[in-house]
Amino acid sequence: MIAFLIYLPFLLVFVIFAVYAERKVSAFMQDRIGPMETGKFGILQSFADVLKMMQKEDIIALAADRKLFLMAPLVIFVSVFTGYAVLPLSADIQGSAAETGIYFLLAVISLDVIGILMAGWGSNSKFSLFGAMRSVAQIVSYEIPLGLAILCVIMLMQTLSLQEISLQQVGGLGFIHWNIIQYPFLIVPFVIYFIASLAESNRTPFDLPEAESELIGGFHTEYSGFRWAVIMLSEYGMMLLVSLIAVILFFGSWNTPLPNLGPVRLADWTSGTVGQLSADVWGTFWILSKAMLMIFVQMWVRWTYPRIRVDQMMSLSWKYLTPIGLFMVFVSGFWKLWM
Amino acid sequence: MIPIEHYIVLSAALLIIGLMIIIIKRNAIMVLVGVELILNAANINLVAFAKNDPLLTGQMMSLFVIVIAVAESAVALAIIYQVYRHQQVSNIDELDELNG
Amino acid sequence: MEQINFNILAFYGFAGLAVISALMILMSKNIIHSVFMLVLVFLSVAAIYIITNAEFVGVTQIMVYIGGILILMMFGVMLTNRIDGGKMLTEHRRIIPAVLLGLGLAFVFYSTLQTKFPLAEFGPQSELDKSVTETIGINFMTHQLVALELTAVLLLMALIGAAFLAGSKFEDKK
Amino acid sequence: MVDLNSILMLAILLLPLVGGLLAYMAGNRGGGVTIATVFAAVLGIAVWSFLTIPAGTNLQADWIRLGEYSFAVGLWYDQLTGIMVMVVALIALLVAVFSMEYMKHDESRARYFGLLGLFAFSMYGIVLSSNLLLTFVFWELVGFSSYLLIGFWFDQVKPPLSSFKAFVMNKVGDAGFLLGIFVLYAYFKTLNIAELLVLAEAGLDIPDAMLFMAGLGLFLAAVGKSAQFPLQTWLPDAMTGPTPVSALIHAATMVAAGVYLLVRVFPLLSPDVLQLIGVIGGVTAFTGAFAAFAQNDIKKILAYSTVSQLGYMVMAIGAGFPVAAFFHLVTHAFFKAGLFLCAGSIIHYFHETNHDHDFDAQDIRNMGGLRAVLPITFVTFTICTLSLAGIPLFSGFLSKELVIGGILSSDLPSIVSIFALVSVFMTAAYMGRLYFRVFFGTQVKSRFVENIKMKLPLMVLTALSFWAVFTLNPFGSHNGVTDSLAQIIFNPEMAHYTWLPILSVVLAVSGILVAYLYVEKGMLVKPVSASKKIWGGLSANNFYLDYFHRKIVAGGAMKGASFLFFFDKKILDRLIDLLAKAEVVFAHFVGLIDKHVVDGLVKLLAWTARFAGGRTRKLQSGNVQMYFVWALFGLLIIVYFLT
Repeated sequence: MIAFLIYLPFLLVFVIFAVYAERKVSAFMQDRIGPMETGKFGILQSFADVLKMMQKEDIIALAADRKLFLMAPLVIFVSVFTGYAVLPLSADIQGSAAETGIYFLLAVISLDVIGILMAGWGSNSKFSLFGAMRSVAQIVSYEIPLGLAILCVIMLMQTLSLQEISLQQVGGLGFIHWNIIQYPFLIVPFVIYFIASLAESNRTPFDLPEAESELIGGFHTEYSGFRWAVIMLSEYGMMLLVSLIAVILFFGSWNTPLPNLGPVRLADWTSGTVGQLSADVWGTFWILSKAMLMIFVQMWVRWTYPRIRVDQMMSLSWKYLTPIGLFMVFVSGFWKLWM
Repeated sequence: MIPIEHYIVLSAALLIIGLMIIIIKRNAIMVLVGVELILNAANINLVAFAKNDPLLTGQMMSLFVIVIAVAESAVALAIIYQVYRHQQVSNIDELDELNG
Repeated sequence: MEQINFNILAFYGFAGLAVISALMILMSKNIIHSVFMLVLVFLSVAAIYIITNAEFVGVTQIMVYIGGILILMMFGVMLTNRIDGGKMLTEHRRIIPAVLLGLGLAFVFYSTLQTKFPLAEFGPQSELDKSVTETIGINFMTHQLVALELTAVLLLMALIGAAFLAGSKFEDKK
Repeated sequence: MVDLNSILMLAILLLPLVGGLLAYMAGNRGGGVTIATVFAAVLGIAVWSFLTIPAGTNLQADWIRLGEYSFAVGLWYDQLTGIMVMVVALIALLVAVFSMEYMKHDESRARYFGLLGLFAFSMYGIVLSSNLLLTFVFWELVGFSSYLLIGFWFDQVKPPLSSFKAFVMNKVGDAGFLLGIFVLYAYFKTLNIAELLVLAEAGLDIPDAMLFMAGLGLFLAAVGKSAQFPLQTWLPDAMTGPTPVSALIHAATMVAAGVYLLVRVFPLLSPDVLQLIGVIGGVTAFTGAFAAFAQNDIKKILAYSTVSQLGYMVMAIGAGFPVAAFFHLVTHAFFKAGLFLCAGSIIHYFHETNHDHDFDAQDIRNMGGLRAVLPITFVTFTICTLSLAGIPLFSGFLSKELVIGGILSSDLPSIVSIFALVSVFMTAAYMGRLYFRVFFGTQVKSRFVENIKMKLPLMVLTALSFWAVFTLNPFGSHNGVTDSLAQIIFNPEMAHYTWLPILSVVLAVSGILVAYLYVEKGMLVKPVSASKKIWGGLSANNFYLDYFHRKIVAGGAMKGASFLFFFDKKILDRLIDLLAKAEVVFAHFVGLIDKHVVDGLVKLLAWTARFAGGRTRKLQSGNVQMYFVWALFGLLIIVYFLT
């Protein structure tokens, strides 16, 4: 419960800074400055945007299916935010200790689709419907390689619980105990997972559902003001969620990356004592900072790669990622049996 | 503890509603919705009875049911889509070409 | 004590939600609304599963029914109805026989429940050696292996068949 | 092993066919030479055969086997055959040579010469055949090739019509031939002529009526082929064919086939038939001669003359003297062929010198004074005419005396004798008319030289028209050819009339004299024109025989047919109709019973079934959901009854 209570405000703050960061990162990538006017280095730009959106009129199109239209952003946000319920923050702080944690997460991620469909259909607009259809097709398609990549880790970890996965990566050698180092072939599932997670969160280069140049805004074309802000919130929430999952599965979760080097016990210093506040703080720090790094990579990818075509998107999922994922499942099985 | 009868009442209610949906609705997909409801009702019973079973056979049966439901609805939807493409009909009671 | 109470409360809440949502499916003429109501039913049922110590089944319910079947149905609805901006409605027919039958069935169930329920002697809830998910996994790989394989084959056949059916363009004989 | 005789016979038969094919393939340029060469070879073989092959040589083969009956085909050679073959071969050769000149401008000469070959093949077939069946086959082939030759110029108007007419008339006779064959086969189980003759001499085991039928049938065949009354009308019309063809077919060979056949089967002919044959022959002779008077077409005059002379031959057979008939056939073949070729020469002259399209080259009114232009033709024509007229020193006199003598000595009605004698006078008269009209009168000067290819045949034929060819006695034939013929042909003793040659010569000379006076001196105009008024139409139209055929026979047949049709429709159909109506009434009655009683029961059953079906059918609405309702309903009922 505590983790849940921490994540909600953190998410709200995070989104504000993530938007600012996105602007700054893109500016940095494109060799420009970005927002500078509002506050020092334009640091208040996102707050201004949120204020602006709060004040905007809540427009509901006349021909829209009112109930669906109104419900859709909530469904999207709720489904994304439900995912945080099972995430651990540190050795002690954990949402639900569900034994089906990662499985539950996968299920919840797919719930996102329902909200998107509601939005697209309820808007009663061509662009929205097209965007929603594309989005659903994309998310459903990429769930397969995503699940296969996660399955590799699950097979090696022998558990579905995220906390247990985290605990298995504890050790005095820091990053050496991370899954991706312990099982070096996991780099392939990680790449698959990363690509699929980009698609799941509709990020570039998989932003076909909301391709501005083609569909204006995709499934959220008709939304404005606060509801639009909620949709954006869920999108950044999704980014954070998939980043956190990646960190937990591949990059040692809340464990420190620093190893104990003889007397220089970097790992112990940066882990705190289990059962005390220090451990919780260090754990939270490490997991969130690793997630931030992942989000930076996502932004980096966004401003680097062009948008791919629909057919490319489909063939990438079904013709490349899925077979490779299946193969990696085999590899994991063999590794687990004979290594 | 929740008595098992309450599960049965819930599943019976869902079953009856599903049956009525099957009978009442004209749209083929709505009929499919009714079928899914009935399957869910059955699953509730399976899961409820598995509470007292150390082998959890009921739960596993419900998992099989779910998987088979997927197969069934996939095929059913494919057929409905193909029928619609052929005859431009999505209502079941208009499909009476073979009516004697 | 409190935990149990909370679970019981949740059960009745979700049961009520499921029945009410199902009734709304029955009443509503809007196909899309009905399908989204179905989401609620499935979610409620999934919650009931989780409450009933069947976490894995519940999550599977969410994943397969909501993430799979419902999406499939939504696409089915959109593909088999003309999307022209109007609401997608379906008519209600045969209401009287349906209601009569429903009442008849309800009466049958009611009279059945009035008698002593044979399953009541099933014994107390047994304690499991391992977690539920583990038990299910081990059973799948041991006792139910044949059934699992058969199901897998069935699923594969159904998927191929469905893909073929939906994908092939049958020549119009006329 | 096939011996030399058989090879010779087969060579005679088959060479012309091969020659015809070769000629056709040789094309317009080489066809004539080819066919003439082949015919010359055949003539050589014919002479050789006549000298070497013994009489009665037989060549036989099984043709068809039908159950226990077998039909044989075969060749037969005796002196009669030999002479006939030589006559045919000689005339065919001459005609072929003549044709090379006559047809030199024709575009389809190759076909002409090919057809000549085919005709010669068919004719040899008739002559050589030992078997009536094979004879019939070649009989038909002769008719067919004659049809082709008469209609040779099929792009003109008349030839196709006359060829068709000839074909139809021949068919009438052929029907009789078939009848005769059937009757003979039915009673004798053989068609071999030699065997038939032996059987006939041994005493016929056959009813008189049937024998009469057989004889009548065979005679009918001869009537058709040899242009006897009343079927002779095709012969004058057949003159539309090329003139050499007329010489070959319609003077010497094909028309002689009928007489030849009668000579061959003479012993089979009963006395009744002979009487009939004699009368018909007489009538033919008289009408032919009579019709020749009013004709203006040179070829038609000759054609009627041929009809008349054929009548003589038939009379002779009717009188019971086949030798006389055959002798007359041979002599007639030569001089009549000569006359026709002369006519051909004349026509050829006009074709060569006169290119006016409206000019009728065959009309004697356009002719005159050709004596100076065509000297050889003139001499030839003169001799052949004298021969035809029966003037002593020429072959015609010999044969005609024999024929008339035979007629007088037979028991034929006296009218036949009168016909014969009158015809002698008339023959001389119309030939004189033709002769004086064509060669005398105004002299014509023209630089036209007769071609050797035309002169040679004429001269040969003229030479053969002299008495010396047949016998040394210029006034009687009894020591020459006829005696040798009498050895193989039935030949009864003939009474000798010393007055007959004198009477005959007087009649012939007076005929020529009358013609000379009328044509050259312009005398006797009044009686002639008077008789013209009475008899002119009758003569010109050959006793309106064509008219008779067309109106009475054909028309009568049509009338009869329409009467039968009427009878069929109005009376027979009425009866059947009435029967049918009665049946319909009865059927209606039965139908009513069926409908209301039987059907009523069935309908009741059907209605019951349908009622039950209809009630059940309501359930099968095709609506799956209703099925579901019913199934649940049933389930509820079961539950209700179980608890």
